[in-house]
Amino acid sequence: MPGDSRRIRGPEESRCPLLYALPESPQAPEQARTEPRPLYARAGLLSQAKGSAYIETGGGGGGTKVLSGASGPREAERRDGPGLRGARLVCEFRWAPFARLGPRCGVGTALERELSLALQESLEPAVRLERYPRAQIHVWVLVLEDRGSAFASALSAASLALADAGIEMYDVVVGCALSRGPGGCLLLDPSDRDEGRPKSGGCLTLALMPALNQVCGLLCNGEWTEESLSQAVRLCMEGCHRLYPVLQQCLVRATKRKISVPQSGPA
Amino acid sequence: MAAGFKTVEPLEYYRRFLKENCRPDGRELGEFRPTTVNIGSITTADGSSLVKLGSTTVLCGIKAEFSAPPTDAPNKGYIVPNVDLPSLCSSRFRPGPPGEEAQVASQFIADVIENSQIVLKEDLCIANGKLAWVLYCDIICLDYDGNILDACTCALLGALKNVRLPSVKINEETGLAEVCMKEKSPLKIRKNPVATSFAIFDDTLSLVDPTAEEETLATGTITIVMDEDDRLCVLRKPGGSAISAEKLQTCISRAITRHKEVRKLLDEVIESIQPK
Amino acid sequence: MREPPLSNCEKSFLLKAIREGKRLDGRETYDYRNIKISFGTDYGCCIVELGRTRVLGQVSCELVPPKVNRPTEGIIFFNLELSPMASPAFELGRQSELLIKLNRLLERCLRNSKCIDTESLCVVAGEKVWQVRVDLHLLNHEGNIIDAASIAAIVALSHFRRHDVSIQGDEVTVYTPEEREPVPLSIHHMPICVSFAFFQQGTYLLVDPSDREERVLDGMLVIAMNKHREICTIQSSGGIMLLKEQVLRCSKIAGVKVTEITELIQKALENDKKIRKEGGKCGFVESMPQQWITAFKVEKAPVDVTDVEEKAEGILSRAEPPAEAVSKPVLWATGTAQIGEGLESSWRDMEEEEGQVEDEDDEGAIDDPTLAVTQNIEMEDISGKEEKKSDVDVVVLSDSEEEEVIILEPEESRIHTRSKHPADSSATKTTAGKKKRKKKFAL
Amino acid sequence: MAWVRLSEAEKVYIAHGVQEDLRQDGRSCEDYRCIEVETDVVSNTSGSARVKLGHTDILVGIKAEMGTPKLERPHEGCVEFFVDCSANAAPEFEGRGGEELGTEIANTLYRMFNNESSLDLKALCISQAEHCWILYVDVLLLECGGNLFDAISIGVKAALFNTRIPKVRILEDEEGSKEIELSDDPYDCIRLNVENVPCIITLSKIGHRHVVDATLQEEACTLASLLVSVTSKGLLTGMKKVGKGSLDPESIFEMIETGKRVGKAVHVSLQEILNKEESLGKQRQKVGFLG
Amino acid sequence: MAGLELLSDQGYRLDGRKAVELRKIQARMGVFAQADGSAYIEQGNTKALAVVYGPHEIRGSRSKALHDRAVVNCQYSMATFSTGERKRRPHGDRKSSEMTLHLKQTFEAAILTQLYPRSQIDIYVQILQADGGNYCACVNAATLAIMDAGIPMRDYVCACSTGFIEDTPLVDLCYVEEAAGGPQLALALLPKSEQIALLEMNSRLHEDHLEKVLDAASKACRDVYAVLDRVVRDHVQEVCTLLGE
Repeated sequence: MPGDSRRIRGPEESRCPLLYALPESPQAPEQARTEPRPLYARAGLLSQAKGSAYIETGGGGGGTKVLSGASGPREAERRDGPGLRGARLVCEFRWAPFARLGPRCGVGTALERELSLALQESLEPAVRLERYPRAQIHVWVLVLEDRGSAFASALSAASLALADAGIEMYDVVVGCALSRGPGGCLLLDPSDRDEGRPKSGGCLTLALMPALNQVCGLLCNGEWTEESLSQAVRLCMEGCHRLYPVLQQCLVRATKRKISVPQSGPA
Repeated sequence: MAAGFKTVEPLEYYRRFLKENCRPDGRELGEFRPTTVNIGSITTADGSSLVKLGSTTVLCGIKAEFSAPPTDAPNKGYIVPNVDLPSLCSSRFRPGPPGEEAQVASQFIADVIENSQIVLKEDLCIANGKLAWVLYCDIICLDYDGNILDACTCALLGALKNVRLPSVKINEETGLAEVCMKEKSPLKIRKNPVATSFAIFDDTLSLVDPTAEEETLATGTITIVMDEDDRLCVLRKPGGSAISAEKLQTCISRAITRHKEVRKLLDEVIESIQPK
Repeated sequence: MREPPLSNCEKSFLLKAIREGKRLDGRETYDYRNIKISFGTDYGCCIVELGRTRVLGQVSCELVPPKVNRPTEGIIFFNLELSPMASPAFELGRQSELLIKLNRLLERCLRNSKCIDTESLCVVAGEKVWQVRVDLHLLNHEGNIIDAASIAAIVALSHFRRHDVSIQGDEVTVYTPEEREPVPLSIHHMPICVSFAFFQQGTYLLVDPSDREERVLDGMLVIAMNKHREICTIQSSGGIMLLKEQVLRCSKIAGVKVTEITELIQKALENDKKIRKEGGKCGFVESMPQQWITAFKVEKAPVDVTDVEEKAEGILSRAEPPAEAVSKPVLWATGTAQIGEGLESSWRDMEEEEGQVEDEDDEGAIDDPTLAVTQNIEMEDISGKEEKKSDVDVVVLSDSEEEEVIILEPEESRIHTRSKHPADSSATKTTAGKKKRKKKFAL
Repeated sequence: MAWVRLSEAEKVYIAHGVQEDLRQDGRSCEDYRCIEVETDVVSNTSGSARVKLGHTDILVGIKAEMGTPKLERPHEGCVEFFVDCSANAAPEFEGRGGEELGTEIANTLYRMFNNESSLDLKALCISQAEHCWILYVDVLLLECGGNLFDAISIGVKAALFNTRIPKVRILEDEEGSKEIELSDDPYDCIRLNVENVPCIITLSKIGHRHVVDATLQEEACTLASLLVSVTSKGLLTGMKKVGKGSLDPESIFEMIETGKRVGKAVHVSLQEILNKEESLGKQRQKVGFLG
Repeated sequence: MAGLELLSDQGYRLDGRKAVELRKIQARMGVFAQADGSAYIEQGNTKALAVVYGPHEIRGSRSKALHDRAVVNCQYSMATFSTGERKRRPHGDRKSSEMTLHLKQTFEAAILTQLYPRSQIDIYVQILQADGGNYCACVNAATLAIMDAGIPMRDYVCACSTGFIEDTPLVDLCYVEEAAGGPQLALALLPKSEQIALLEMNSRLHEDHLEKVLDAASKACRDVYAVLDRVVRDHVQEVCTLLGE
């Protein structure tokens, strides 16, 4: 019965105006796409976090904007459990309340919790946790605007933030998403419109360590045949490989900025 | 050497600077950090703005939804401001429900809205007693380097100026709302409150726009919110060292100047994104 | 803070006294401490003192939709708070076992025994009912919280008056106390809890244990009863084994105690009613013994307010007027502007660089052997695109602000521009639009 | 016990066994343990099932309750999953200790059922935007012996098969006000089509090979596993990597293939048991926990 | 109260029982292999499962340990589908917490805790299907589970609920009888010494009738005892045969 006094509360119930919107003109037919949308990445922009990264993807009328921060290693809060031999990686993934079209998202939804866990399990293989016994490393990801493939960008952003924080890693984790339209065509790096299409055949998000060619995260729903799924996994891996150099460059640049060497290229 | 001195005796370190009438980051006592405003970048929100004060970065996004008006005021809508200080922005904040500082900031913003009448709640009513807009103003701090109250107020104002609400008609037959997303109109902004914060050092010196470090070392803070008619909307002085009336008056004068600056800044930005 | 444990010597002293049928405060075995009931100025507010155990009761109510499975019944909610004010042993905000036990006992004693007619709280069946909320705060803890709380709850409920309502069609009108006299709740009976403490495996029995006695007891039995000798709740607790005879004996005693207490409550209620009717003073202040409050005797400190205005005027006139000169904002890009300059911050260099859009697909950077040349690539190829754009002149959305942001590096740029050109030409179209967007969001 | 700790030697022993296609309990890599399924074990639910898979013991209860459809989907009913990891299964789960695992499993179930064909949600709608059935699928974890996801998904399918929702008629009087009438005949009911309800197959990577239906000990030596949800027709309705390890791409393709093959086999035998139980009807002796 | 006739003129109840007749009790010990002790009980349609872990080292902070006896730790939880209307949470609400507390009190009194200083005994009970007398079914199931775990007790703890309608005590109430709102009393008894481990009563009962109801309840508890004793003896015999002794 007692309500939440820690937030300023609005009315008990509110509805999204989009539900009452007049029907719009039909959307443009989808096309198969095997190239990821352009991506902008920047590491080391937050002043307070030890490591941070910002990724923006997509074009025209807004893109997916993801901000990530990492801190640690610091002393572990929980001393029990299996975390003694290596560090505990704690991940938090969430959407800003206004990040998506449609109704305002609440805090701590089931999906956020699931993706936080998936983020953690996808980053764990890449981080050399055994180097930091009895420690914990925090990674936060905040989606400022979701125009599709937010979780894939979150994966990349989080691993950039970890690298920027100087945490030892085997490789940078690159995330890439794919959706399958009802017609069966595969769309790499879908926009929110593609993802939200009714009867879309399914979505797949894959996390890859490109240098080691190891898949460290895989999350998929929808209906697939074995062949289409294998095809989708392959496409996603290709997508990851294409994004990899951008992330590398971004890290190199961030490092340079940090050591504040005047801009003299390694060449 | 200087770094070591700073770690061991942070207060003394600051005092040496202040004696020379400047601050470690090179500013004068009455100087703001560079303020950058970016409006309308979050397309999923109905209105948004990003404000940077030096490193401090605050993002405000506004979502408008429908609800029945409150029973005790059938001709009003709702404005629901919440300030979120995630652990992303500073290691001092724990994850989980809003902590003390976030609650205080949320309440402060709510007070600013209430006192300044920035937007009249009556303007948000669509159909008396039936339907009204709820403006969820979510302010998220992305980087915490002091003086978030100023940044939050500015971000809120910027975002409110950016809000475009779709036109709504009530269908006579079904009694349901019909929304036309194509026809959008801006909100009527009645007042432009701008906040100016000061940190009080050693009971006498007042520094404008304190960084996080300065805030922790200061003996008190004071925040003044002015509107364009040079009226005080909120004056917040949560304890700390006392301040003389003369000093307060100087602060208010500075706040008036600041208001003009920020007003101009916001106008310019809004102008630049106006569809031509 | 944990309560400091009772020393063995204290314990044995207490137990010995109990064995001899003596109590520290001089009571007999079956005696209650003094009960004092006082009322606040508002209806439904009271303080019950049992010895020095004090409980504040406050009743409030509001209109809510009823529970789905009981559309014609009002809702009653009880909440007892144990604040650290009452005893340092209580922590704020934690649901301790004791608190759960007490709250459930209250619920069972008052709600399950149906002492309040919940159906009379229904306004419109299935739509609006009164929700009555009884908040109880323990102000001081000196043992036997439950008895004091149950008395406070029933007293507060009997004292409470709710707003009157009328229904006309669908419209429900709630009248303020000025418009219509508020109505009392309909109370069927008054259950009151009586606590028994057992010592030495049930050999000794005390009524109304004080806090010290509570700390040496082996087990408790709480019996709630009304003056008609109807048992409303029995609850044994603590790890003792009782026998049937003991329970029956306790229920006999409880009957007597409840009759006494009920009389006292009724007297207090009537007394309050009389005072209110006569327009006498009521409220907690009236019930406070004057001699304890010394603050009333202090004379008022004189505050001189005569020349305040002149002083203020003086300050205002002496104060510096606000500066007229205002710095001019710099517009970086559409939707982004800045005032103030200089000063390095970690976010700041972003703006300078933000033109650096990396479009690896467009550049075909993957196959580019010069990948190692990183830092400057983006700037240069933008310049390349810039040139390109003016050449090809495809979709130019708004190009005016872009130049301000991009920092060109003339020496190296030409080399790269050349190297990038073949890959660029196909992608220029997208880039132009993209770059503009990037600038909108100056992260 | 939700998990066990193994010494390095034990881990090596298990890994070597898997390499030789001979596991601790004598199974080969693609063998399941014996699965016991019994439906209709809790009489006050719309459908229920108990699944025992080795030491893993699951009870699934489904309750159909009337509610309003979601705003964005006015023509559909909904399904809500809840997994209670009770303290019975492991003392660590006491209080709120089981919540984390519970939500993880529930989220996975949501993901695997998040498609058009798994369940016909339109059949659960009573009247558009006003009334629909909400199926509460509540899973109670009573004992953990490894491979929770598979056992739970089998239990969910069996319970959905067992679910009977009373038929509803909407009576409309002259004034247009609607009234809902529930049929009181217990045989007059809707049954759900479970043909496309998926089962989750967990493939645990141990050493260079992967096994299905890992025991607790085997789970302790698994670094990464892949959950694949498969329908009886061999369609894949979801996939998820769990655990702290990573997988190489080739093994993912192999795992998908194995998952599909094993999944189809599991569906066949499950359907067989369910049909057999159904055909016995009332004569079937209910065993429950007493057997 | 109104509407339903809980006791017919012929002295039969809704489900055809007589006033002092118990529902059918079926029970089994040793249901699970991983726990130290476990038991399952059906009392009519009320089904409960109890699991015991321990005695073992104190879990969590050591400051909870008692130097002279074992800590008894309980949790009462109801499956979300156990009730007629779906429950939102299996445990953690006020009623379940109270029930947890009562179970703890009951078994602290009955278990010889002083034999296991500085250790902990966990008793977890789960209601699978609720049809009245939840507390009692839990106590009975927990008694069996504790015995299965081999933890010594003073005596069996047998519990039974009793109502009172038309001057007649009714034992072992089912859900409909409980929901009618008449007085109800739950009693946990140690049958040999007739000691009361826990007594709880709700709603209104005139003091004069208390003795009558208490007597009926303790008689019912002794009946429960007879059944439980049979179950334990059968179980032991079965285990012995299995071991080949």
